[in-house]
Amino acid sequence: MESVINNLASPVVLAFVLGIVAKLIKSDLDFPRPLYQSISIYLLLAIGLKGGVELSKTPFSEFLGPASATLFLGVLTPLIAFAILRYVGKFDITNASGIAAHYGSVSVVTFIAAISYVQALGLEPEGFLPTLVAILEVPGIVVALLIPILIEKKKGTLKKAMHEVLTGSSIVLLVGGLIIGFVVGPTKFESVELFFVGGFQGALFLFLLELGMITASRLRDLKKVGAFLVGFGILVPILHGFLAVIIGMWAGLSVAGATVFAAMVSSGSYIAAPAAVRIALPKANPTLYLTSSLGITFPFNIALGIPLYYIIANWFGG
Amino acid sequence: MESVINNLASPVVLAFVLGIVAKLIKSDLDFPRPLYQSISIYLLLAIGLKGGVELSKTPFSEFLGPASATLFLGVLTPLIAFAILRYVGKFDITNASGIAAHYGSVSVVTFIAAISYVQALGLEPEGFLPTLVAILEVPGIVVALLIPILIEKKKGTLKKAMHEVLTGSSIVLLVGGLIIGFVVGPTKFESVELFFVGGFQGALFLFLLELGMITASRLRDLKKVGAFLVGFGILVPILHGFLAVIIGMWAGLSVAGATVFAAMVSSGSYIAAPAAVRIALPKANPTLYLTSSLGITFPFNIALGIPLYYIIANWFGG
Amino acid sequence: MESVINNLASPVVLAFVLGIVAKLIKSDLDFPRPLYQSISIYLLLAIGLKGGVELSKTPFSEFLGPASATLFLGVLTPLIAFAILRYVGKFDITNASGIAAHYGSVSVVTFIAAISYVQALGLEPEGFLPTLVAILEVPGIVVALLIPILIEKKKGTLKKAMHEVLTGSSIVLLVGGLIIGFVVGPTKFESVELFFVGGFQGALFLFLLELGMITASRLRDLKKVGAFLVGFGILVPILHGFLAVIIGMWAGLSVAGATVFAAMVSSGSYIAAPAAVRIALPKANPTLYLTSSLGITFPFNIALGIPLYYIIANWFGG
Amino acid sequence: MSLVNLKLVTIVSERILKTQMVEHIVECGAKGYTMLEATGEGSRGIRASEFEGRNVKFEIIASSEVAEKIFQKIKSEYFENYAVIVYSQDVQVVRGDKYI
Amino acid sequence: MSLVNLKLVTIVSERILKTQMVEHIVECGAKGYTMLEATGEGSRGIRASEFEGRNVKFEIIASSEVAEKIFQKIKSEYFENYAVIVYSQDVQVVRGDKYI
Amino acid sequence: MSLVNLKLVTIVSERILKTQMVEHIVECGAKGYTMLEATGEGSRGIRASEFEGRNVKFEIIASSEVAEKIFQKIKSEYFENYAVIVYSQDVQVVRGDKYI
Ligand SMILES: Nc1ncnc2c1ncn2[C@@H]1O[C@H](COP(=O)(O)O)[C@@H](O)[C@H]1O
Ligand SMILES: Nc1ncnc2c1ncn2[C@@H]1O[C@H](COP(=O)(O)O)[C@@H](O)[C@H]1O
Ligand SMILES: Nc1ncnc2c1ncn2[C@@H]1O[C@H](COP(=O)(O)O)[C@@H](O)[C@H]1O
Ligand code: NA
Ligand code: NA
Ligand code: NA
Repeated sequence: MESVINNLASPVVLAFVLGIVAKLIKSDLDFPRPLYQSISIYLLLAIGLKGGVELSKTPFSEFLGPASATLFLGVLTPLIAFAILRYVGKFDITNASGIAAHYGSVSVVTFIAAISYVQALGLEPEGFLPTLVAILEVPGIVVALLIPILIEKKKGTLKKAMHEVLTGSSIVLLVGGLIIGFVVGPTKFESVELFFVGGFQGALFLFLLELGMITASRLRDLKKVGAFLVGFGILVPILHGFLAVIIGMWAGLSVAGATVFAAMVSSGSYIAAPAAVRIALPKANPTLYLTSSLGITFPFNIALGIPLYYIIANWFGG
Repeated sequence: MESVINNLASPVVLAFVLGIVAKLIKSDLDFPRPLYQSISIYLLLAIGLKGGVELSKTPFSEFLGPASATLFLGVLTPLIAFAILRYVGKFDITNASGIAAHYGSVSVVTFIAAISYVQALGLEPEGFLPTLVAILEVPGIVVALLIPILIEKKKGTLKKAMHEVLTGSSIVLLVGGLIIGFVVGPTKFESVELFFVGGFQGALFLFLLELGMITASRLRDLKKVGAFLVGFGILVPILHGFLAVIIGMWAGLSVAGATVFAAMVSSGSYIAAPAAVRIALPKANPTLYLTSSLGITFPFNIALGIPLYYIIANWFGG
Repeated sequence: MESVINNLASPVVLAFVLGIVAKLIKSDLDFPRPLYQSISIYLLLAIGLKGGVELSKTPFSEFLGPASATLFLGVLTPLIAFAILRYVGKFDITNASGIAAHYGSVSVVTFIAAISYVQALGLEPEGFLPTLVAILEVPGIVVALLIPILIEKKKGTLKKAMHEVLTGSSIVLLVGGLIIGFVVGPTKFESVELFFVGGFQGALFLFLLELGMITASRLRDLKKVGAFLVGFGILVPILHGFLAVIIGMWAGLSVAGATVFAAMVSSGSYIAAPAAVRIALPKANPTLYLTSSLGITFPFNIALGIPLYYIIANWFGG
Repeated sequence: MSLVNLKLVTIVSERILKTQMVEHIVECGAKGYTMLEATGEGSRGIRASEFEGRNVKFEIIASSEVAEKIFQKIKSEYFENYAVIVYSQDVQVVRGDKYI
Repeated sequence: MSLVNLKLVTIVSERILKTQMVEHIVECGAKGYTMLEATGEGSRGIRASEFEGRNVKFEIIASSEVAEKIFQKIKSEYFENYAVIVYSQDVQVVRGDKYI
Repeated sequence: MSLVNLKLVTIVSERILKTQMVEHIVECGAKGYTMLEATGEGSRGIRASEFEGRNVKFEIIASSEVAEKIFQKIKSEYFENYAVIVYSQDVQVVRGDKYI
């Protein structure tokens, strides 16, 4: 319980709350879009670089298990999400696939928040975790977009959507950062370390402030999406997070690593997936998938999910 | 005298001068607006956070006196300014109130410059001063906007203007930062300290460069506003600063604290007040209130006012 | 040879490569323009400030030789470039002058990359080098723009173009930074040092990522400009760099200083010069001068030129 | 292709009026609007909203009745005290019935 | 001055369609286009592309034939699933033969 | 409402010409202008001013006489060497006498 409160009172989580409050009181506070984009670029590069440097110190054998676990869950989670949405929630195929694509992919900010969370507890998660983020970003989207094509036997715009995901700015920055970090290694990385590591939490603070404002505008759509999707947006992450803890620890992750891993796997993408779904499944309703992944699952994970996964991880491996 | 020169040669003041020079030689140097907005957001959050952290270490009793002094001066200064403008300067009620609102409120950048100034002298002003900025921001505007309503018995748009001030981005960021800083306290603040404290002076450097450019365009309007307002923009701050030193020291502030306090009280707002006045008193002439607060009082305070208040404070309490 | 590889694997050079790759795979990665502008402002101020602080520690006598060498090369290199373009490449007078103006001036980013390069080798180049950048920026452009006026005896728009160069934002920021740094000196500079020195390499990383993307779009124009200009864009920098090493060392520069000096002199401007040429010689074809200076010479210098000048400098003075 | 004749109403105003303008546009019955950031100069020189981001430009596709209402509204509310410019043009709109 | 009567075609679309729109415009025979960033509201509320930068507005000076082709293209490709608004105006263009 | 028939002159030019354009517009007798940032493609491909921020778009409400003067000015000064596009439309302006 204390760790939950600990998480709630961290600067970055409070920044998120401030963003929500600002919109609720109808403040004219407004982030210039270029600032939002610049911080995104910075954060993605920073975790890529940091992850690459760490990866350069990791023996391949240590990395193989978690990487396979990531791929496996990247395929499994969108299928679970689709099944629940289609057969329990009675969504049509298009919307069920569209939402499932988001839950198959990953929210980078949730990942970062989880990293910060366990670090604040004095733990050090595995350095290669950002690599897993990159691995997790794509397969979930592909699997979910394939579903309507397989079921309805339609030739879709899957290829276009795949290009969108693979060359999307978030993958390019994350993977580009990873490779650069891997190539330069710890010593040469020092020249940019102050910028990319020292400034990280502060940039994240600003980013969550903005995300809080965006989330607040999503909250207005909550009644539009219905009670089922609200429940879905909370329970499915818990389910996925639970699976991720078990599989992650089985693959060799530490308690801290499994906590972060669960946060990643349970999170819903809201940058890569929306763009891909908008192109491949234009008939899917953006209000449904954005509200559930950004308006429900994201704040749930930031405030309660991450500490919960930590408790679960402790329970299994503490 | 030495301290005056000391202030004039600090990096941030020279940045302000560079901004003015750039416009005078008609350079095409131009800050992208999003950069200006981003730095504003950063500076307001940073002083809020820092102030909140300090406040969390301050006993309430120590804070009560200065807070009351701030409120008192927040009500008094716009009345003084109004009386001088109306009865000496012969301005009409609308313009006198509009300008008075600016001098009742506070310029955050003047405040920051004053903090930097006393710190450069090796002094440490009270940590709760940013809280006083937040307290000072609002009442002066309210009082000044009430004047025409009371005198002319008109139902104004005061309420709209109040919402504008209270939910304005500067108050939200400042107060939001204060609360977050207060809640997280010194230890948890460390994660974002490098970003918000270490980068502060550099960001201020950029901000003053931009403000120098804006001020230069205001300088062109000097002849439009007339000699009376130029004198007003220099003498009234000195008067208010003098009052603030006396009342501030009487309320328990140190020499450094009283210097900063005088800079705050004497300064004219140019972010919150213009927006509020534009809405509540649309007939008031923006050239008058912007030129006096931004074109006259602001550069006066930055270059000469702050050292002067320091001299006065030393004189009383040194 | 090792130093070449060393340069290629530095974070900033890899950022440049990532930018090129991002565009080649048609990623939608896109820097918001205000970020690009903000980083430019930051980098120019930062090198100005740093240079000014260093200059304040340099005896005038030490500085006189290199400064004269810079002026001399600023006049000589555009004449060499013009002669080769006009008489070997058979370009018309307008285009030959337009391109020559670029090679007479200097690329600030190439300069920065060279500084980083020698520092990564553990060397410390002379602190006054940024002053030389400011000196080098202008004369080359003037000389080149004078050529068509003298040959064709036309009254040109030289004056307008000069105003454009001298009050252009890059000169204002660089020279403004230099003066401020010189006036405040090392002690007062400390307040903004973390921001302008500590963050420098990281900001440069982002800048080169963006420049990589811009360069990639230039690469498409390579066939438009023809084989001669491609050869010109590689061989003339080598020639200029060779001259610069000899003259620079003769004027008293260290091996590290001569390497950086050669990188400066050999580089082609792509901020100040294009603007000036566009105004003074509107008939000159932008594709020619932008592609050669930005698409050919810049990446050549970043990847191979700088290590080459280092080898040459070692050869003469090691 | 069948095009519908409608009005394109353009409003340029101080940024400080942005939220209110959106409300007015919707109240007057417009089905939507497009908004752009702009700067500009007119009879009154520098704007108070300079710090707040200068001007906003609204473009509204609407019927003549809605256009007329928007004119009236803005004339009565803002013309005295604020910098606002409003004009109207004829346009041919694809799928124009959406905007009536 | 001799002005040429041409069409000014305006398209406002979700930003996600930006690259495709440029391709269509060029394919249809337009000699150029001007693009601006915009926001807006319409029948469908918030855009999926909100994170990606909202709307883009294209302005194309072209002959009526090219204008007609652009209408057809956009109607057939996007009207069903995406937020797109298209309209046309008469304009008098200086040096107008450049754009035919 | 009484609307005044005026011309809306639109100019899209390289950003490098921005200051000069403003001067020309005012010299020709316009009472104001609105300016927007734009990008675009035309006959000449990439702009030299790409680093400087691409294109600017001016919109000027003015009488036909002023419009004609603006056309002449721009034609004589820029058409040969720079990327500039200029066109004119009829508009109905509220409070239109302000702009004559
Ligand atoms: N003649 C004009 N043509 C185009 N836009 C104008 C004109 N006059 C004013 N504007 C725009 O309207 C705003 C307010 O103008 P004003 O109310 O005349 O100060 C200016 O900032 C311009 O953006
Ligand atoms: N009546 C209108 N007038 C001007 N722009 C509109 C109008 N309706 C829609 N738009 C623009 O078209 C975009 C998509 O609208 P819609 O497809 O109706 O959701 C909006 O974001 C606006 O930018
Ligand atoms: N047909 C067109 N329609 C709209 N804008 C155009 C057109 N042609 C050119 N432009 C604009 O004018 C600028 C210069 O065009 P150009 O002089 O043809 O290279 C381009 O960057 C566009 O913004
Ligand atoms: Na997931
Ligand atoms: Na005050
Ligand atoms: Na050179």
